[in-house]
Amino acid sequence: MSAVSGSSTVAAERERLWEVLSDPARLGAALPGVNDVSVDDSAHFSAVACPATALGETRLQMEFEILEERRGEYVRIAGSGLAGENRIELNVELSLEDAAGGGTAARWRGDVTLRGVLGSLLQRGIGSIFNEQVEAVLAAGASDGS
Amino acid sequence: MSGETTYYPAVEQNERLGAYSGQSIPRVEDKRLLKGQGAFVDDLWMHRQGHVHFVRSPYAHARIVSIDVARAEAQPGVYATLTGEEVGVLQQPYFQMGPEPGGLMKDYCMAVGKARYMGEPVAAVLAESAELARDAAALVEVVYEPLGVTVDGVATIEADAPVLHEEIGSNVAWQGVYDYGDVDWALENADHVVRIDRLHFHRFSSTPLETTGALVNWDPGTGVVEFRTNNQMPMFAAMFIGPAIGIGVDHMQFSSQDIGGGFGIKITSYTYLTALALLSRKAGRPVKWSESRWEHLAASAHGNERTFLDVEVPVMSDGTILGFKVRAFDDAGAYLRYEPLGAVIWSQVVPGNYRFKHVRVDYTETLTNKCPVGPNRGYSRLQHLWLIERIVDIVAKELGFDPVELRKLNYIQPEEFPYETPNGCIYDSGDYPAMLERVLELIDYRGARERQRAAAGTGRRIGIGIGSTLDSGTNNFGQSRIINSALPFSGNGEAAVVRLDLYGEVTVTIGTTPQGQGHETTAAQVTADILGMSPDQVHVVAGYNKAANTYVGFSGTYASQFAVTGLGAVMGAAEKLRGEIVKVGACMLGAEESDIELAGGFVRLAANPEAAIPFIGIAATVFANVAELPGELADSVTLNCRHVYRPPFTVPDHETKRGKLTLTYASQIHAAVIEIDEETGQVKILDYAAVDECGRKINPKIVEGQVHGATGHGIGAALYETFEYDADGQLRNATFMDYHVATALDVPDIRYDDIECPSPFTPNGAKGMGEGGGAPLSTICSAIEDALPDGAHVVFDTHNSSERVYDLLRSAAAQGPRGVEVVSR
Amino acid sequence: MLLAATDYVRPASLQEAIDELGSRRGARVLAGGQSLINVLKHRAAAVELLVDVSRLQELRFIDVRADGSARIGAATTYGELERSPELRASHAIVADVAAGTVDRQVRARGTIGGNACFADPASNYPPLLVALGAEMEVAGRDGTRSVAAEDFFLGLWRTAVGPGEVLTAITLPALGGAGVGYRSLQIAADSWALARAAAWVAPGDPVTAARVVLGCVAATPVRASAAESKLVGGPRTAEAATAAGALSSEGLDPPSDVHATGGYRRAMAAVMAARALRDALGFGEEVVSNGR
Amino acid sequence: MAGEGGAVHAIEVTVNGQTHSTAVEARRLLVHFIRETLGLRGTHIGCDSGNCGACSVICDGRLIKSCMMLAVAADGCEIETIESIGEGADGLDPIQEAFREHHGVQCGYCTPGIVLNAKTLLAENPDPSEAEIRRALVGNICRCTGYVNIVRSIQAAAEALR
Repeated sequence: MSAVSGSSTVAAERERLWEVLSDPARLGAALPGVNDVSVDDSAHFSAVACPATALGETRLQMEFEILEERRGEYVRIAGSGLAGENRIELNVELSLEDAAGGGTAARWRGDVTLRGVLGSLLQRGIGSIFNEQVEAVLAAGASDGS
Repeated sequence: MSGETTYYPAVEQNERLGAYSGQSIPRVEDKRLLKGQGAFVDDLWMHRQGHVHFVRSPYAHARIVSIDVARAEAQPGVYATLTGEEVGVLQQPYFQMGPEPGGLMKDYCMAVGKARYMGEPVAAVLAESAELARDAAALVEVVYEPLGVTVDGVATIEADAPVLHEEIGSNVAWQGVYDYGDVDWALENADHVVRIDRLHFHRFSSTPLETTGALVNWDPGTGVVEFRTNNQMPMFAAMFIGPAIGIGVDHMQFSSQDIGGGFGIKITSYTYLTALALLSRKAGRPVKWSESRWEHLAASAHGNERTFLDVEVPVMSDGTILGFKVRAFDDAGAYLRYEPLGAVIWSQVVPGNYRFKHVRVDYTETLTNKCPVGPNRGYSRLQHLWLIERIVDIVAKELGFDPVELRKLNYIQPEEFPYETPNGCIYDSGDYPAMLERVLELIDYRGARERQRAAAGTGRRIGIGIGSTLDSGTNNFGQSRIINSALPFSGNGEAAVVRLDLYGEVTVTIGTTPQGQGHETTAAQVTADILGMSPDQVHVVAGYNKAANTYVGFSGTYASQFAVTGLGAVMGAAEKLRGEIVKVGACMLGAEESDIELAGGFVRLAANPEAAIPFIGIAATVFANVAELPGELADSVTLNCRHVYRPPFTVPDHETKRGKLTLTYASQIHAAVIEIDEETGQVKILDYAAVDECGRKINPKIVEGQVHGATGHGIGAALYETFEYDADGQLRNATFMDYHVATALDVPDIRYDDIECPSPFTPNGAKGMGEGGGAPLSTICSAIEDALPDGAHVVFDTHNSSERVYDLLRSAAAQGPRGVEVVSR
Repeated sequence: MLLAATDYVRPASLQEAIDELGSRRGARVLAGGQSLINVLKHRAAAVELLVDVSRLQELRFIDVRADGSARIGAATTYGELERSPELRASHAIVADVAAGTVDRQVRARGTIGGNACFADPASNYPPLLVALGAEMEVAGRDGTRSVAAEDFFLGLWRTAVGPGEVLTAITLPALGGAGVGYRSLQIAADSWALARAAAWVAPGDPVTAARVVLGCVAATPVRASAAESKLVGGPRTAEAATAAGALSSEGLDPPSDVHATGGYRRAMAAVMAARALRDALGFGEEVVSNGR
Repeated sequence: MAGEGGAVHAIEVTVNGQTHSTAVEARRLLVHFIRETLGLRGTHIGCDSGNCGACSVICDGRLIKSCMMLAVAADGCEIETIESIGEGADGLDPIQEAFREHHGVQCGYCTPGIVLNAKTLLAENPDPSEAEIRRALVGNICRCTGYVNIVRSIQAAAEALR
């Protein structure tokens, strides 16, 4: 398990970003390299995402659950799924605040677990990949519908 | 020799050895290996073969809710699949060697119902090519329900730890107390008692460069299952596979030619062989499997990990160490594949090289969600020998004894051999003080001490370490009864056939499975000496073949014994053939048998070498012109002579845990000079030496090569190689990128010398060797300890990464607990 | 280990390579393949189309100019760097790092551009390129742009080379009397690095400018600005180097892996930085490592 | 062209002096091409991460690991494998002879890669020091010999070849 945390500021207003983050359909669509989103209900959705790096794309077949939310300021999401024969599990809690100079400041912390041989292979990098994906989601969320 | 005691029936030394035995002749095997003409298992193929890919559990512990192979099977080129659910029907659980509680375990060739370690096979896919099998395997849908994970070999026995095997009810596989002498008396009467909190022997493997593999064909017409595989103990594998899937040993064929290293790790591949047999039967095809390196690292076998707690050592004021008391926890991983034999094997060397009289080991074998262990070079003894060497070094440091003098004082002395240990084992011969002297010369001990003083204040700390070890060989399988009195095993043996072929060729077959030890060469050397010919005239058939060669139940290559059991069998068979040749030759020359000698491939009259018959003449007569011989003589020779070498063992005693557990005791003493960078903790080996004693050597160069190799493994393990699991049971060194195998830059040149103390118990004076006893683990720890500043924590682990050494260096300044205390009277 | 299905093309020119890279989202550059093939074997990532640039002569050159700067084609192998007398004269440290990279087999195929684009935190070149102030040339459909090494490394396996682009060349500014040092602490003699530090110190006493760059402590190379400020304006002494080195790990929170905790990495980053700085200022000492 | 396993490409590659014109899947590694397509089984596989060097072959005069190169990328290359070393079925060249003489072989699995390593090393540096030999061997893992006799064999071969 790798513990991760990070923060970033996006240009979108908090309310608008929140709408994306709390809507499974729009959140799913904001995942990096997403191919296929299906929404089960207001708290559950699944997606096939293919985050890309210089070395190619890694196909993740994921199911997500929005576990907890406080409108406009906080959301906690759990995800689990497959990367080939490997299993991935993640938990992330995200807090939003109005940024000083406009836009939204997001802070997150969570953990990610990769089980199988990729867990060994990616042990030095899984944390940073995770952070980059959260940033990518926030960026995509911020530009969603704009 | 001491007194009148005789421990074994007298053994006659074979006087004919000498012309070639003892010479470092180049190996017969090398030509084909150097030219890439070896036949390793992955080099073999069969018509219509399919390729296997195993689907493996990413979880260390999980219930398997369902496995859906429909999508995989629908792929073009996929022949068949096999799931754990099917295995649960097709296979009976394997025979267990341990008694209850561990003996209750239900172990199968794939995960049935639940997966218990990361990498455990849960399904298999057979396809036209390896690529397609892997592609399809990714489509097998497995639903898991993750369970709690236990990875600490000691804490796993706590009540709150998740239980791996419900049928056992706890994670304790075996427990027993070995109590020799009177350690309580010793602790009460000693001048000092040294207490060490915890020592940990880490998990690693010798990782043969060739991974496990097999080509298996279940022939539907004959019902014979053919295993072409690099398993290194086929008859042991047969014993497990046969009852599990209902085939007779007579219907199992095993063969191998060249094996790319084994080191014990390839003994327990029988689980994979079982799965492959089932898959072959289901698909009606030969099936081929070559393990990938990550599969090998995660799911073949690991060496035993052992934790020693509450070590108490009674010491007299003159430095005499009376013995010790310890609680040992051996972590077997998820299944007992060769275990719990490790729980007794260590007791072949209860006092190590020392005259310890009072030893109590409270031994617990435990189960965790990690890869099952298997015998690994130095199996179960190297853990115990490391403990003993740690004890000696820590006693020296804590009580202010010179580590060299303390060893000399406590070593078993040369005049004490044969030496009976507290548990009734007989050390055959040795001279440890002389070996220690020699190894210290090789590293220039005095010079090294001067360098150590000169290095003070330079940021480099120099340490000098010593490791004394034993390589007990030719084990008595009766020791398994100390673990489980119901087991029907005892003794040991090996079989060989030496025969004369039609045109006078001498052919040797043996039941062993060589993996680089040069059996073809040394068997030719002893045969040549006995039959009076040159080794290149002797054809030793390469590799193992159950149908074509001879074998016994103990056949295989493991546990430092070939020079005794394998060559013992070859020598016996060669002597029988010699007797027949002499008999026929005497008849044909019209002479008495006592007038005959064998030389240069001829039978001749000793008094008149001109009167000679070449071996072809003998063979052609017996095989093709037999009417020329008197009927009585013709009926009494076959020129096809089998011999089984049987060491003179009796059954050890289950109650007292005493007995003669091994026949020979080779030894090695190592010394190293290391340098530690104070700022980083990085260790550099400046000088390394090994002195070896293994009785009479048949081929000294091969012996030296074995010492080099074992030293390389030990140095690798001491500094670099470790299997580390996280709390979730994920192996974090699942590739050679993170399991750093020692390279040519990591193993230094090794100064080598030897002494020779022939074994009185073997027909050639040789002792089994090759495992090496893990001497570098002790030596490197000893050297690190020697380099640490006063007040530092004791070196407590066999594996010492730069960071661990860095922490040890800094522990002195922290003035925290040191992991050791001394109580003096 | 077997790769998943993929496709392959070996373009005859840089322009063709750029066209191929732009043709599919899943296209990636294949250079020496000494990291990428491993990733594909373990199926850690998939590539739809491998665009093999390893034989493009446009990407294989070492051009040391009269001013002492060196422009190196991205597909130049470690072996070619190691054996180049010109590079050894202009930037010996780059040739030395090439000579010490992994093993002969990898040096025969692996490329400096591939190493930079792999952008692994443990890789040897990224911190060195940042310390040397290298400029990275990136070509794409819209032409070629130049990116400072410091801005090139964006994250794990992520660089300024965008989709459809390729790294074509790396320019090393002339050293011009600057001192350089590069130190790594590795597992055994030759495995993973736990901490790396590269140092560049401009000529002149007191020190006028310095770059201290750490590797293995974050997803990208890290400039140790506290160490640099401590150094600038100070004397060129071993003591100054040591003192600055000690400051270099300030504010770092390196990740842990099976080989070392973050805390140890952090401490070692400072040790390596101090040593690299001492080397750069001419007070180097021997490296403790078997066989080196 | 695209089959089940992805695209197939025509290649022409010379192995041990013989030119093969054939088609390979893009995903096929050179080592599998050598072992399975050409049946040259002296090139071995010991790991899946490019660490062990058992698959080392000579490509256009340089030692490479054939598990880290695609077969399709070897198009137009000249490859030498262990089968090309030493004359005929039985001949040993001086390097192989030195390994036999100095017990530089145990199980033999790493041996072909190490012999090819020594061959290219001695071609580049006929008089290597022990340190240079060890440095050159770092990409070839041997689990049997502790490298001691491998180093000695290469030293002896260097002497024999000088």
